[in-house]
Amino acid sequence: MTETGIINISLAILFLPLLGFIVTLLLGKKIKSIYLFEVFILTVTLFAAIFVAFIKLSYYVDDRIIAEIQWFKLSETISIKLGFLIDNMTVIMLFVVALISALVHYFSIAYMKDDPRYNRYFAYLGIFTFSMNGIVLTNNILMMYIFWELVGLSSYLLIGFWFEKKSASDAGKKAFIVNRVGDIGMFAGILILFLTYNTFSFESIFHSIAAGKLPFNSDFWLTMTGILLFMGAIGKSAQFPLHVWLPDAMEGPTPVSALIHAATMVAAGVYLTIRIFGLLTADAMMFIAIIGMLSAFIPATIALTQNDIKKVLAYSTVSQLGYMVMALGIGAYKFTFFHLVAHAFFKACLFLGSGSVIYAMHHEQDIRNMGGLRKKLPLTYATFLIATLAISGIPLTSGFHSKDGILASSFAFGSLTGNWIFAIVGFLVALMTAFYMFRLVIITFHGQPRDQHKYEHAKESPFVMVMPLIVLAGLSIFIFYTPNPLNADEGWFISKWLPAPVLSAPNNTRFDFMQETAGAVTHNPSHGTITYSESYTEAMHGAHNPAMILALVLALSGMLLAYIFYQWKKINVDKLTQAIKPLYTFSLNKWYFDELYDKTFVAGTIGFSKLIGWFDAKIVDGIINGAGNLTRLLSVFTGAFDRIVIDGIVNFAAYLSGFIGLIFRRIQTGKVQTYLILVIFSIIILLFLFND
Amino acid sequence: MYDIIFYLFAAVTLVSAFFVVTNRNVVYSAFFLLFTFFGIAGIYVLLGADFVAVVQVIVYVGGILILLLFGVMLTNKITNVEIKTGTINILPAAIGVGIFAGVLLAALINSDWKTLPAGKPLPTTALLGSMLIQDYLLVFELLGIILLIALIGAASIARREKV
Amino acid sequence: MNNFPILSFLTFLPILGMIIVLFLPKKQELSIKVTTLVITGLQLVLSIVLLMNFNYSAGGINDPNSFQFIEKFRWIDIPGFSWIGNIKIDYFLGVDGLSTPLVLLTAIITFIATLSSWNIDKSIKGYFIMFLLLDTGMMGVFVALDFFLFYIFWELMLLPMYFLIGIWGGPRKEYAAIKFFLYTLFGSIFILLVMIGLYFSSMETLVDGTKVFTFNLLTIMDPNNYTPYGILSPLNPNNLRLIAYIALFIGFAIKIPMFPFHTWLPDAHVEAPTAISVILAGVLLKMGTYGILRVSYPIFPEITMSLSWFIALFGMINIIYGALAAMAQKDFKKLIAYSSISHMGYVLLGMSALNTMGISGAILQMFNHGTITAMLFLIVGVIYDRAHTRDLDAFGGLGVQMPAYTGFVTIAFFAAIGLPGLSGFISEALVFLGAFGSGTTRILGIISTLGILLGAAYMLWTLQRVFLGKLNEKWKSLPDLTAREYFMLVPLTAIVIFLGVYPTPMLDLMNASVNSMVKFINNAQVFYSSLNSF
Amino acid sequence: MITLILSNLSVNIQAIYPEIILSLTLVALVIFDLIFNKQKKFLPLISIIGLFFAFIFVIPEFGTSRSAFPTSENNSLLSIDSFSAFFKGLIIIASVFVVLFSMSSNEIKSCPDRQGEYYSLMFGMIIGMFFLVSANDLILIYLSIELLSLSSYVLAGFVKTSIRNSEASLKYIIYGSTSSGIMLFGISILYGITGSTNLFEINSVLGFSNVPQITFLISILMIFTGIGFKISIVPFHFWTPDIYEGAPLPITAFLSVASKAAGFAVLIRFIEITFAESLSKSGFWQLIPYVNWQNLLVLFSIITMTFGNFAALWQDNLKRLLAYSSIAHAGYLMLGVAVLSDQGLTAVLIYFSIYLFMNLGAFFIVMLIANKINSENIDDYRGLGYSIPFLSTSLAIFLVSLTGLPPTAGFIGKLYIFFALVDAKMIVVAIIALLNTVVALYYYIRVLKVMFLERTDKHVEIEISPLNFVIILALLAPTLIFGVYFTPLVNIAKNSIQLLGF
Amino acid sequence: MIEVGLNHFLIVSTFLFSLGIYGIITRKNAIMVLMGVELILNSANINFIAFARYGNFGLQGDLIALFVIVLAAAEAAIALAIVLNIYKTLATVNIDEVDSLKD
Repeated sequence: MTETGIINISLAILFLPLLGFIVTLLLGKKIKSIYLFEVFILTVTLFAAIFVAFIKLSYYVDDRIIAEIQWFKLSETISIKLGFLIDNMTVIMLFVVALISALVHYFSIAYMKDDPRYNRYFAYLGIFTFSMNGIVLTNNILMMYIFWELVGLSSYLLIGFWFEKKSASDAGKKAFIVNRVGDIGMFAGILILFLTYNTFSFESIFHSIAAGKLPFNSDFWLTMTGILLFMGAIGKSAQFPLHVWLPDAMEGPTPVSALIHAATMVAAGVYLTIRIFGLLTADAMMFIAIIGMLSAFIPATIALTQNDIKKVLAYSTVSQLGYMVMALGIGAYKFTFFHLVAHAFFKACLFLGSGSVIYAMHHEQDIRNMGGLRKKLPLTYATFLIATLAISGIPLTSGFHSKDGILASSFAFGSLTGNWIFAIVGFLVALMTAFYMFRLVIITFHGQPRDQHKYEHAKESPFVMVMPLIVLAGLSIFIFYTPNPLNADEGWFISKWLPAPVLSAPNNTRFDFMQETAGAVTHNPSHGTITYSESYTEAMHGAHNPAMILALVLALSGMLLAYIFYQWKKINVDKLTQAIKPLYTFSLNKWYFDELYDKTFVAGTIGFSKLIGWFDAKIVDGIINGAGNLTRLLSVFTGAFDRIVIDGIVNFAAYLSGFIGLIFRRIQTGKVQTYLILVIFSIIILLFLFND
Repeated sequence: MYDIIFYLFAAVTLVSAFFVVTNRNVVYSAFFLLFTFFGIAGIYVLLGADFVAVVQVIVYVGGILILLLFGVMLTNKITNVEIKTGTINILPAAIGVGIFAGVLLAALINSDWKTLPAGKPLPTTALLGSMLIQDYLLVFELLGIILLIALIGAASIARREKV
Repeated sequence: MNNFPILSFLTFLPILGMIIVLFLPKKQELSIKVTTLVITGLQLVLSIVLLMNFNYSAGGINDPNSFQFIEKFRWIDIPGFSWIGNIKIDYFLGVDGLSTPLVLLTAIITFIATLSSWNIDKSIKGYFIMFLLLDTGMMGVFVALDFFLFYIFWELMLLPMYFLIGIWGGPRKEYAAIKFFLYTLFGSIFILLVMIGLYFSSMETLVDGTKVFTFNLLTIMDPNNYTPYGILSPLNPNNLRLIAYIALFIGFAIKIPMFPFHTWLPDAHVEAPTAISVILAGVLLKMGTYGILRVSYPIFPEITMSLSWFIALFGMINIIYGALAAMAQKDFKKLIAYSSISHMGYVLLGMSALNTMGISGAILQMFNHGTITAMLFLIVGVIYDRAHTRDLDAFGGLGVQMPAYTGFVTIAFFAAIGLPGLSGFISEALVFLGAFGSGTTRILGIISTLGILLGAAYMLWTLQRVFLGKLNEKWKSLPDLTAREYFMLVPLTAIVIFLGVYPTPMLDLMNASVNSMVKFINNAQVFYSSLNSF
Repeated sequence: MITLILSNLSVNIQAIYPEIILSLTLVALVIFDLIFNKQKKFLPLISIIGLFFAFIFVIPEFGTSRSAFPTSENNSLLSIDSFSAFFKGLIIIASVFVVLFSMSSNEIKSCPDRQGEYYSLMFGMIIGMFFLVSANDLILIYLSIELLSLSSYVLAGFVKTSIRNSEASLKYIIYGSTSSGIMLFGISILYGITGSTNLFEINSVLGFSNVPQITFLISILMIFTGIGFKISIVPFHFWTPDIYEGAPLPITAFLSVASKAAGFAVLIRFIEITFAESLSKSGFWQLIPYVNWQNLLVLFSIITMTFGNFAALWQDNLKRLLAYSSIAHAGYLMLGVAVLSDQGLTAVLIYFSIYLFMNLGAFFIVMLIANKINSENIDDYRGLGYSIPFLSTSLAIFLVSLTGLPPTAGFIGKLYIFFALVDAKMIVVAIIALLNTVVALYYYIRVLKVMFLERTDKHVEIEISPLNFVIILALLAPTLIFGVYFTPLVNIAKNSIQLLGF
Repeated sequence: MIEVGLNHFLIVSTFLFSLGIYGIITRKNAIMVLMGVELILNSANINFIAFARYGNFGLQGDLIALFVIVLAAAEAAIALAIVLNIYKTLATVNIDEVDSLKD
């Protein structure tokens, strides 16, 4: 298998879902079972992805395979290229995307069975997979942006899939527009990059930066560029303050939530940040870390009180993504990616599990109406539980490893820079995560059924739905990543597959511990835990065990608290909520973000647009048009604006010229002698005018 | 003597002209116009334009004035002695004409005319006659056409329309 | 092929058609329509032939030798003693990379507009006569290289447009028509004035060595041809070039239409019949920006450079103002009209950057907007034909009732908001690249990115209001697209997608010209600043 | 002595063959009318034949430059030059059309037994104009104006039974005779100042001796009043709308074109010959600076066009609207004069030639429609575009041309005016003039709007006789052709600006 | 008293002219308006002859005066015809009642 072969297969992986999309969409009306074609395509894609991953990780593990073609050119010097960059992260992500996508396809076969637009749904899944693969495969930021937007489009289509529901179409619109806010920043960043480096390619950009070429020749603009690009991630990964769209996105079909809003699309932001990691300066990273921290914390507090099964998971997703972003901000490059992958599997599992529950409960999503489902849905319960353990960071799960790495990094970061806030929030969120996840599990699956009727009718989902759960739950076990259940550092995932990040931001702009010093192995592509400087390595070593223990303790206490509250009911939850009512309401209402945005940005824009519309119809159409300011001004003062306002040039000109004409016609009296008087006076006036 | 005669004629001319334009009775106006024309004829004589003076009397007094009187008679009932008509626009007309006359007068009087002492009046008729058929033959002919047109036009308007 | 006067054919074919239609009996409605369709179809074929024979490496802009398909002969040639005699006007047609895309666009849009005119039901003969006359005017503007000829074509469109809106338009058609007419005439008097001024400022050297005043755009562009005392000659220390530039710009800006000269557009669009809206938005608006690029830029390069910030400013205002105004609309068609204002702002912004990316983006955006907005107006037309209302709030849930239609709508809308993969994205991206690339316009470019967001907001909101949500029972019986409508929408969709994925053909077409324009403006700057140093 | 006079006479008579032919035609008409009282339909034919022969004798006058009827060694009454020949040509063309119009006019046909007078009087006008355009002497100018006016006074009131006609006639004669009286008084003052009524002689007097400023100005303004009355310049225009509306349509058309042309010709000749100092190489005239002609004319033209356009906005009567529009056009033409250069003059000639066709065309169609619907009210034109498409479309083309939009000839006319203005660096004036075009569009387009954009159930049928069809085509063709190919027109105009003495 | 010279004649003619204008403007009766016109023409004639005499311009002035007199006759004839026609159609010669043609 040559590198060209890998490229070709990657091409196939990219375009097969597109083919599926086109065929399914166009023939959807004619052929009822065309969705099977899409499912088949995705299966093929999955195998191709596995194959590529296998080849790459086995034979080309140290290589970065790059292929470029020219897309279009504007002049001899300006040409825009498209291309692939296939490194280990790429193939792993490809695998993740293909796998989850395929599983979601299978799951949907049953879940979406009764939908009138069944085929279209699969078509949309196809284009999503295509777009996501594009993001993963690209070697340049422009193509990233292109697929980025396409992902946004697929997300829009899928969230609003049940567009007859106003809430669904609202949510789709909201998702798209909120994402666009971030995208504008990213777009601006891309423009700056291209203008500086005349290329979109990551590789070339990093080279140029390393060679000392900076945007507008200033560190500040490098930082800004990083932040601007990261704004894309803020939008797509639903980071604070643009996180508001993700919970609403749960209006889409649940498998979609699993695919897009848990595992893949929202991970794209993190993936983007990983890709541009090399150009981030310390300031930019700090910014990222703070955003990540806020995004980890705020949704976690919201998730504590939500009652919609999908909403809890959605906020947990935001929180976990915040975790990853924060981790990147503090330099935990490898663990971020690890957590990304791990999270993709267990969160997909959780969502699909919730889908299974919802399916069984006939589209009931409120957990207060559930309970005791453990017996009715044993397989769902088991897989859900495994995933919950993983997300809570209980040992033997993938989550334990990834989370532990991140927490250790935050610990190390604290010790190196004296900035402990990230560590504190990290642990706090770990606690909260364990708590709300187990709250969810307990209320849903344990205890007594609350809605007896629905409970009676609930039964375990069919095989196509359960099978994906099992696969995903399986992938949440540590063994796929590392042989050591307690330390992942030596495992193949961390040490073999993931190379150290290549830093190209100028030395003086980095964190101290990331600076190139003598003896540090910065650019060493060899594997291992050493990523930055000696001091960092030491700090990591030192942080590892305390962090692990503390994390474990917190996770377990979170679990314990959940059991106390909900399983054993030792503490009356209602009383407690009454006691901290303001806080509870605040959390229940999601910190009032939606209301705030509605009142400010949305209302502001719409109000402003109305103003402009009015302004345009009345004022511009008047003033420009020569509608005399004076009349207008006077009419404003007299408060009779609307009546007096004349719409437009024509009316006004007619009015004005009519007025002039009126004066003129006054003198055309029809009496010839009057005319003659005027003539005499005219001659007199002329005489005085021209007598000099 | 010359001066006195001038003033006499000037006074006749202007006073009767004033009555022409102010008198309310059309017939009176017409008769005042007669005096005006005579006065002007006198002035012509004073200026040594004998032939013109004669033509003035013949054409104006003999022709135009009679024509106007006919007009007056035809447009009023003969029995109505009080053939009065009103006036309009007096104030603006007075102001306008007043200013105009003032300016004109001031300008004319203050102008530096290249005057020569008036020569001894000579008979003009023969010379006028030869000018008329030599230098100004074209104008003369043109006047012929004008008169023809006037004839046709007046006849055209005045004649009874066959219905 | 070399001697075939293809441009004349392109331009005057509709006149031929007009004559044929003139002699067809009034009752033969079908044959009138078919004649028009055949004529516009032939035009389309000719324009494709043109494209196939196009030399991609020839730059054009200011170099007479690299224009293509040139047709040039003396049209008015009056010998004489002073200038009064020496009027020389050329019949001078030619295309370069700047005009060819627009020629193509005109051919496509006209053809589709003909199809869309199929359901015109009153005074069909008159309609198609006017339609064909308009066609000639539009085509002529894009191929004329002589200012006089350009102006004639420019004005030629006014009257047919007036009638097309005024007779076949909506309820307030008369108001809209007269508004359109007065506005554009107001603009064109400035163009006329500058045209005359330029005529007296530049001299062409004839073969025999004598020098004559000229309307030849290419001659006027050459700084060496300026006369010492022409009022618009840079050699004249008291020249009025700045004022002339602004006047000319206003003349063109009204057509674009640029804020604050845009208010004719919503009215004209709303009242015009669908086909005419399509032409109006698809082709006519491009004339403004084309005029600026073809006339203002190369003739006044130094002023262009010094005023580029203002052009960008107006571009920005157009983008944001148009978008916000669109958001406030309740009438579907008016919303699209305002979106046109917003999108033409990108063209202005791109042009103002004065670099390869910006100008390429601007021209590409002209083409793309032409196709996209044509789609949008067709879409409005389709729904209006069926529902007889355009009130956005009256609809809802049409996505269920008319899925195919909704599919096209979605594509058009997403193309309009610059979704990658569709043509709008590339041009907008290039525009922004250009705007960022020039120090003068950078800040304005940054602010303009807000337009991307606002664009998405109002378009998606519209999509939601009309197509998503619960189906309004009133529209239970609306049929989906007919074959004719498919025939109109599919080619446009194909273009939109094709150029979104593979813009190379269009960009290659214009690259040489764009680069020579950028080079020309920058070089000219040197020349003009050397004049100032005197 | 007598033989000398005769030989001189024969030379001079050769110079006025066209005028003589016209006079003979006039006589022929009168005699024919007297003898063959019943053969009225031959009268137009005779007129046209006369005009045709006059035209044939006008043609050789192009390119010549000589004087006729000398009053002293250097001065003469008449100038036979290209300039006058051009205007004579225009007048003949307009006359032919008006004769043709008259044949179809219901108003004229309503007086069957006065046809002879009608055509005779028309010839009176034509002869007056002919002398006007070539007159060198103020007295001849005055008398020609009177000849022209006297004939037109009668013609304006030709249909005696029509109140409208009679009123127009009365107003016209009062206004006209007063104006010409004022002019005569002005001439008398000018005569006092310079001792002559001959333009060349006045010119030479002005050239070497001082004249009393104010008095001179007064005299010039008074003379200008008389000419201004003929070409309806604001504020001497007041008669125009009333008389245009009141008079029979062919006469209105004739007044708006031919009589105005003659007026402009005499204005130009008066200004250029009386005040000429020298001619600069670039074609600009150097005038003796007693009167600031440029400012005066620019002021007049701006006031005139603005007034004409704005007043036209309000008109509901199409004839009256055209009257105001013709005032506005006089303003544009005046701009051409105001440039005081050969360029401007050429522009005026071009404009006039085009104006002739488009204005006559508009009046003709208004007449044809009025013949049928007995109304010139714009509201009665509603929907005519659908019932009489050919006439409506033709009217539309004429109106568009009057607006000055390409590709009609009206645009070329305006274009040349603006050429001249820009060349003279009178940019602001040009802008005002152009803005006026926009205003003009508004009322012209209103007619189009009513005809095409509004509909009515009333169906009007108008049969167009072959003759009328040909007439319309004959007027349409130049209106359209000169719009895209104006070389011949410009060539003629350019060759015709040579005045005697230049 | 000053010796009578050109100015005296000019004063007479100016007053005559002004009175003529005044008459034209103020009289209602059309015929009286015509009388005003005659006054104007006469005033001009006085000017012509006076200038000719005092400026030694020859007989041209006289000649012009003759022309004007003839013209005045022609004009008067036509004017009266028109006035009579108005009287026939409108039964009035009051000019200010003849104002149906107006804006």
